[in-house]
Amino acid sequence: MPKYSSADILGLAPALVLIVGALTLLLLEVFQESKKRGYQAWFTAIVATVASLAALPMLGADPHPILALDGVSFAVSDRFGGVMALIVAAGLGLSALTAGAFLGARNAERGEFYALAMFAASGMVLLAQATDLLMIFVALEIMSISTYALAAYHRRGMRATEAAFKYFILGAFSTALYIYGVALVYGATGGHTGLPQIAAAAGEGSLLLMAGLAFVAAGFFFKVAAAPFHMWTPDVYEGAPTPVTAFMAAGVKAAAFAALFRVLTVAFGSESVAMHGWMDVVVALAILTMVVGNLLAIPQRSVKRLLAYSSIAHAGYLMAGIAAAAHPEVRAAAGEGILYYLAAYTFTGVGAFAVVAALERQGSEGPLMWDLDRFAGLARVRPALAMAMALFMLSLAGIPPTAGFMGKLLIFRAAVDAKLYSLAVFGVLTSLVGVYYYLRVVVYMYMREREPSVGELPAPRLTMGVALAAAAIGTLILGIAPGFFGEIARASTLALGG
Amino acid sequence: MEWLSAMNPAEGLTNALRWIVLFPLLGAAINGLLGKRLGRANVHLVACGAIFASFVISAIALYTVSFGDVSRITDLWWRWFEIGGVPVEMSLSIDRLSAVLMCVVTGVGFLIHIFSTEYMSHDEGYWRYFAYLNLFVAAMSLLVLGSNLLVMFVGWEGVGLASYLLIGFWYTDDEKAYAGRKAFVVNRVGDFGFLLGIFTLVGLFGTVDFEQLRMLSQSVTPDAVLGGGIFSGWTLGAVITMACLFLFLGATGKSAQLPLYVWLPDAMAGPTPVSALIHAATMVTAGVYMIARLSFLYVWSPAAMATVAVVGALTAIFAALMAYAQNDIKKVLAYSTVSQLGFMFIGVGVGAWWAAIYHLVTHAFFKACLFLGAGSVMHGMRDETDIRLFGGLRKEMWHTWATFGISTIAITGVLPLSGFFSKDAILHGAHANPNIFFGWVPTFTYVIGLAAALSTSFYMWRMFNLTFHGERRGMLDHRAHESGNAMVGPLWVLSGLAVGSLVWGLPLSGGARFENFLKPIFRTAEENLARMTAFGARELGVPVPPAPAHDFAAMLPGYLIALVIALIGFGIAWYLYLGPGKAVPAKIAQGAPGLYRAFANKFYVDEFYHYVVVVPLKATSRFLWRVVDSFAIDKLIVNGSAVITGWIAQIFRYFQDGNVQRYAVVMAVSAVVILWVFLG
Amino acid sequence: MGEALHNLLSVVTFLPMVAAFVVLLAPEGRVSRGIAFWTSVLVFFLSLGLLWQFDPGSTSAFQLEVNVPWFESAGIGYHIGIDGVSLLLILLTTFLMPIVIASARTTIEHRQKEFSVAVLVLETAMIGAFIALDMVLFYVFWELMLVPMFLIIGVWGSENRIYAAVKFFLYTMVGSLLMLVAILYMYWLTGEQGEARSFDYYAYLALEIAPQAQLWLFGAFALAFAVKVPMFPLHTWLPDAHVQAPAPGSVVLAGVLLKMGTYGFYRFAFPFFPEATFELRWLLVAASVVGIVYGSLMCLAQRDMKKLIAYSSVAHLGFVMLGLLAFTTAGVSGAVYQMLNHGVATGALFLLVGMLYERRHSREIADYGGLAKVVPAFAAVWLIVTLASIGLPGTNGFVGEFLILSGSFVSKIPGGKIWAGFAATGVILGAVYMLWLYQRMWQGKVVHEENRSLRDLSFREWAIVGPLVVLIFVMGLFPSPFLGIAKPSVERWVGQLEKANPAMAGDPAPSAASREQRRAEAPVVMPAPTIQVDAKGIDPSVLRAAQRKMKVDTP
Amino acid sequence: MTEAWLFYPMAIVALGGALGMILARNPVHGAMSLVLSFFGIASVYVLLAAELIAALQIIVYAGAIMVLFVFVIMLLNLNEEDLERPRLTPGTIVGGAAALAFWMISFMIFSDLPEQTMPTELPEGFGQVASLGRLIFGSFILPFESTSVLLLVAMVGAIVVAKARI
Amino acid sequence: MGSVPLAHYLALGSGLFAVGFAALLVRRNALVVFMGVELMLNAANMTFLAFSRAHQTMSGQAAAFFVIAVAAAEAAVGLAIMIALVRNRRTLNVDEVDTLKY
Repeated sequence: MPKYSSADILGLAPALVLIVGALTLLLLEVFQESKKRGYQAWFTAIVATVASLAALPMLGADPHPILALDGVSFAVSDRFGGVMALIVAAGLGLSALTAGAFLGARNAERGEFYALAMFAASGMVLLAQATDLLMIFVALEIMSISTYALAAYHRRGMRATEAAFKYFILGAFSTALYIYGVALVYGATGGHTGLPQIAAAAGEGSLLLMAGLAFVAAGFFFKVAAAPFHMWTPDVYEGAPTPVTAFMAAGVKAAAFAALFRVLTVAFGSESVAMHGWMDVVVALAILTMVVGNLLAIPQRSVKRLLAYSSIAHAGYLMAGIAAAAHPEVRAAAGEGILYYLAAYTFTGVGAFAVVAALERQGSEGPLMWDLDRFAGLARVRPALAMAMALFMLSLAGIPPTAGFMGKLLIFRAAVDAKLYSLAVFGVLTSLVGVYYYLRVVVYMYMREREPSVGELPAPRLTMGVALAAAAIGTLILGIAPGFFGEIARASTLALGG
Repeated sequence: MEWLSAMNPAEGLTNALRWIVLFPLLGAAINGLLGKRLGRANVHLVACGAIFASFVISAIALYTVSFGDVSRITDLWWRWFEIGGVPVEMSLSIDRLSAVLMCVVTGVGFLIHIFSTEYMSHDEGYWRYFAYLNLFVAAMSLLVLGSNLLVMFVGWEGVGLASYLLIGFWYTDDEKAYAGRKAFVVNRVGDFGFLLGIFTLVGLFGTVDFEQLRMLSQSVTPDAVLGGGIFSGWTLGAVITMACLFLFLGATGKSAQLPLYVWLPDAMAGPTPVSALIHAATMVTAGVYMIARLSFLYVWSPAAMATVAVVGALTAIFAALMAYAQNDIKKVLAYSTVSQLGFMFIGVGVGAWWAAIYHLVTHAFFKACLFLGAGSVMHGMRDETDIRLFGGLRKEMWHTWATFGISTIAITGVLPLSGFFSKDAILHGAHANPNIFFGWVPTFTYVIGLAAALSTSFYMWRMFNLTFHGERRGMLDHRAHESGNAMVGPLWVLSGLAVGSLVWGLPLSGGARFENFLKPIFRTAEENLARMTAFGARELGVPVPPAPAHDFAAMLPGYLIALVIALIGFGIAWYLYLGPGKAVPAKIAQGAPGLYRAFANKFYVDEFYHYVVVVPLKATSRFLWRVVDSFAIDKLIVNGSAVITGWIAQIFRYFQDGNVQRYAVVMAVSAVVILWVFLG
Repeated sequence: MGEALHNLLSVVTFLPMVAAFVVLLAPEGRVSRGIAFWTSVLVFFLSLGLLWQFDPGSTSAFQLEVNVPWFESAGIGYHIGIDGVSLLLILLTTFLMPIVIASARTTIEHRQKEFSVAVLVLETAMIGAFIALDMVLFYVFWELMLVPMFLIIGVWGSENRIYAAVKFFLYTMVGSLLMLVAILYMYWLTGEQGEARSFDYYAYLALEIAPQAQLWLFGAFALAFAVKVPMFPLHTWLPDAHVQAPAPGSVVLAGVLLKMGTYGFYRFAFPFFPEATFELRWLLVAASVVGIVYGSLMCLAQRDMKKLIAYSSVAHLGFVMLGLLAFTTAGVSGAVYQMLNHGVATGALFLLVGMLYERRHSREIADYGGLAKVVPAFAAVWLIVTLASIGLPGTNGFVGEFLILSGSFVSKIPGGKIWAGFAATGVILGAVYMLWLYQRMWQGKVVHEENRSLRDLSFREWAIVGPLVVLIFVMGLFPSPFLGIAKPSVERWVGQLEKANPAMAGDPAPSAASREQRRAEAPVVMPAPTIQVDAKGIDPSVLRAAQRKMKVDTP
Repeated sequence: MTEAWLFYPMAIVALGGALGMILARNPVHGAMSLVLSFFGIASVYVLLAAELIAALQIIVYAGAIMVLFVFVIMLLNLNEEDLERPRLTPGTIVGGAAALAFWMISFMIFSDLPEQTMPTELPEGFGQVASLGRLIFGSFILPFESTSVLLLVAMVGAIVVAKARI
Repeated sequence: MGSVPLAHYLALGSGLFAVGFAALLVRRNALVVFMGVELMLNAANMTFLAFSRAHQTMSGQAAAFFVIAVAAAEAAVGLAIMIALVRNRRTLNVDEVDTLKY
């Protein structure tokens, strides 16, 4: 019989914490009468904190395959996974607090919501740690299915359902693509799905292997919303309840990118497969994604949809990092950049969506719920809220001294190191376009007067305040004191397990 | 015995020179800042006191450099800044030349201050007026005393500022304000040349200091090819010519020569004493002074000398012609000033520097007197300036008539007044001094000069007669009154000077006194000129021409000719305006209206400038702004790119129709494409 | 305290930021205004302390250096230090700030607290940009500048403010983003050539870059800085920004922000890429000279006085660029000086415009006229500032312009004399448009009745513009102390470029000092009675010594 | 020997059923033909010596999932008029073309494979419940346990989504 | 007519995949679209099993096992979403589900 060491448990600790938390919440729900709700948000936040604490040991440790029996292991506990667990936990905590305010305002507080969120988070953590295409598949599904459900949550509006529907159809499609690709890879490598084994068996990359890689990559491209697999994103992000959107934008994307990075570098990282194989495609998609995301965000008046497009754009920048990772010697720098960018985007993006949630108009449906006019003159009515939003906008636009700038700096550095100048140039030019529409939000908040027609603002709530404060602080710290997290990220990508 | 040396005035003066500048400056500051509160008497006291103080210092300095044992006193005030390695010092130095000028500036200035105390007595802006006037004197003394080109330039622009302020003194009248602006801008055109001249000298000699330039000029070899620096490849002579011409452009601006004289007639918009001080006696002669200062350089460039002389001559005749048909008493004087300045430039252009300076001085006296006289007339005639309305004023204002007459005699060059000697000294130099490379210049300038002298005599007498003799033609109801002592006094003093200053010009054996007095100043110039002539003679293979004689015998024929000329002019004027030919001018006006209008309208030069310079400039700028800047650059390129981006976005936006199946198709197709790419 | 003295530079830099936070929490009104104002004053005096710590004679390129790691793994450091030039610009900044904040009290109608916050943050950003010796640090400050300025224009500006603000932001962003790519590329190069990759200024300076690459990189840097200057074709954001910005905003914009561009050229673009600089110099020179003439012509066509002054800034900064590009001691020090002058004179002009705007709420020149009769003191101040900006001797403007023009005239720019000649026409045109503006606004008769009741400068306003007016004369008459601070740095700078290419940079010797005879035999020279100077070569320094001795010489 | 005789008919059944699913206008018919195709697939699984998977295929797919489908269809009782008419739109054309293109490409890939036939003799208990169980509960323990979480999530999610008003 | 080569099994798999693909892209009925997805998953299984048989490694069958589990889970949530959709929209026609756009 196999023996498990404590290291295995340590490696799984964050995921376990999240799962246990979810189960606990589900059980608590049974005994709660629906008077005194609202504790769930805090509970989730605490669980997230505990999970991130549980992830800390991983940061120090060397890569350790989890539950490795007769040489086969499906997940690894390494720094990379630890950092991702931190990021996911941060995203979960922030979105949970946001949801606390959001659902509370609509008295739609249910434990299931948070339970699903925590399940999704556990899926994400596992996804970041998984070192086997099958394990990735399962973890991906845990994450996706719970997000389908979350998107469909709060069905009073028909938009949520439609969003969930679209997300589900396309998600299932991409899953099918992915798993078919896995099957092909399995065949090409003589019966292997573990990333290191694939790398060992890959060789020059047979047709079959490349075909499998194509489908696997396609599946991932969907999850990370890289153009032209991005088209679901605006609709789903707009339709889903705003906290869920925040969670999707931060967590799902982060975990998917982590897995993509691990797969492409560990399993398909060899010179021939990477630099002469998938790099060009990734470069092309990266450029396309940056352009599409930024360009289509310009005409948006619904801030929520605008942020959805902007998240596509940011996926483009991350893709640039992935492309740079094709060069073995740049890989560490690229991974550092990606991790940093993900952390930055988690705080900034969730914060921005949180502000949208805080201003969202209740009752009536339609894009007017998040129209720019709701932001007009915000600086007068809610100075703190406006300042936070301005901070997030600047960070998304990549203007120092915010997290977004440092992230972009590191990503572009990686791109330049990889001699992918086209990526760098496109990156800066498109982020110039980005500056325009981010600034427009600031313009509305600070330079326009408020019309009474846009209706009342929801009352401020404590959880929302905490979430915004945390996000803002995170954004600033990552921008002003990049050293600490930078070191961790660098170390984690230097010793990438699997 | 060292107590004697301790008493050496030169030592004291080294630190006193700055006070020549500081007194008027302080006066200007006091009057400008507190003038309103001080009250009229104090303002007068401050202003005149300041000028008088600097006059005293200048007089002492003049005495020292003329009779003391030093010929040049330098006051290093402070180190101003550095041009690269070249130090620029705020340092003043005085020698005979600048001393004479300083005495003229401060002396005449003082008289005019006195005059103004009455003339401006009923103008509420009198404090401003005196502040400006003091400012002018300060700037002018800086110009004269500056011991390097930059300090001179400070004064140069400073007097420009003062004249701008004073011409536009009555700024509520747009005409006058415009006149002031015109003066400043036209002067700026000249200063542009001046600056380039300075740069050339910096690039060539690496210094702006007059004394160093003088020394360096002694070792010039005109055809040496320069090996280094920014002028490598040029010959030394060419560079010097360039510098001299640039500087001369500055002179034409400041001294109202062709083609930049246009501002001076309009400058008469200022108060009349201002015209007397700035636009007749002192400021406008700055150009002459500058060329005299740099004579040692100019002589190395026969081309530049010729240019100066010819431009001077042309200006002299041109302005004189324009003065014919002017009916504004001040305009006539203005054009006569331009014409007289032309004479001075002939002088410096042909190498008769002392004569030019001498004419400068005498001209300062009688022209100031004339202007003040005109002012006195206007004072008596309700500020009327049209001489056609005057006539027979002799009876009403006798003093004015007398002094005005004396000065007129002086300016028209009738024996034995100073004007006669100064002008003839110039004419003599014009035809006596050879220009080795441009042999025609002496004759040309001499002939033109004679013609100008004739014209001068004519229009001056015309004006004099029309103003003071015959019968009153207008304003019959108004009885002119003679001005008070504060105005008449200066008139007499000036006319006295106009007469008395003849003693320096008497052609005694061994040259005139003034000539000998200025010899040390122009010694280097003379030597260089001799070198240049010798050099040129060898170049052209001609014998070195003999140095012209300056004794009475040599000059006698010139005297006679000039005298005759002056009398002819007087005669014509008498015939046409007092004598039997009274009707003739009208006949001429009818007979040749075009000609008459051309004269009356100053040959349409102002219009020419307006249509050739001003209008195109404004049109161009409007075009550039509207078409190039606002439209081409801003609308098309800058905003255009943004707009186009927006359009593209709008178009692509509609690919995002919410149909999930179309999304799926796109995904599928791109998945297949990626597959295809991966398979290679 | 000793710690603070050691890090005085950092204190000066970040004190305003700290104050900004305090102000943010302070109540609106007196308190916040007071905190803001007195902090800025304190910062000014502290920066004077810098002057005391700074040693002009020292041989090191930078002083008061601090270099501590900031983001070690990425090779980013908190590396700061100043040379003479940046010290002068810092002083200019800290000097203008109290004036700006004081003037904001009346010119800014609403949300003064937020305005003070923005200005203080802006001050930190500007000083930071002047002291940064790490490329990322510099870039951070450089971009940080945009945000407060954007808010100042957009929140407190006039009718068309949003357009102007966004235009300002994007326009400036275009260049700086490409510069970021260039910075990253050079960062990669430091890894290739040095032992460790870093963003440090020295590391960048030490790079050897292939000419082709230099052109690209220089292009990126130059674009960023040329937009900020702004140089000729890239200037169109400036008029909008100036016209729409509130008066204090315009003061900061014209006074300091525009200097960022020229400073960038001075500090980064030229020293990093000498070859490319010399290769593209003609282009930049042409752009600056065209900018001078073009800007002046623009001024002739304007009806809005702020627009006019904005375009005059284009012309003035054209002068600055020309001076820098001369690569002669005179030209560069003149350029540095002209930066200060422009800050003082144009800043004062914008202040005065703001005061007029308060009274009349119009920027149209046509709405004024004949004011000198009504408000003589105001007119006098305006006239003085006008004269300073057209470079009348005795005012600071003259020293700068003269040094620039002479420096470029004697420079080794191909055809430098011609260029300098064209540039000198700017002197004429400057007089044309500024005096025309003066006549249209102050002279003539009072045409609009409402102008009759204008009040003259109040005591507060005197206190605000007074220092500037005094400075105009002080800097005009005693430039040596100011130039002395910058001199060693400027000479070192020019020296470096001269080492890179002696044929293109450096002070040429006076031509007369080096001359070759064409003919064999010596020229015919009459025996000169005064001191004989040999015809071969004249060393001006010898003569200068001689000249000292004979202050008083005998005939 | 019998492999071929069994494979090709079953393959035809599987593909035929699949095509039937596409072509049937009525979703119920589509579901039925899909079930048919599943049976074909299951039998091919048997040929591939995956008895357990074949059984799961029948139970889970043909049994549970398709029943669920049909149940849903019945629940939503769609009536005649909202049965879709097959029509050609650019989307459908491109989609069909893409599918076809994929199949062609797949041929290219598989033909590229080294021409290998199935190994005749297999290791002991290949595809048997015991060996598969040992595998899954052995080294595949982590994904297996994760799958339990997955199913739980599916349950909760289904409830949350389908529950009436929130 | 001997034993069947591996390629034919794979071709069958890819064929099923293509059909599911087509169903997803062509049919308007959401349920049928979803069935297409299920079919694609089966195609993946087919490929897994074929390879596992070819390489004689059981892990392919384990993979197939997981795929089936996942398919079941997806079916549960997916059908729930469909029900919710019909409750809201009274339709399963994917063309009519496009209020979120642009």
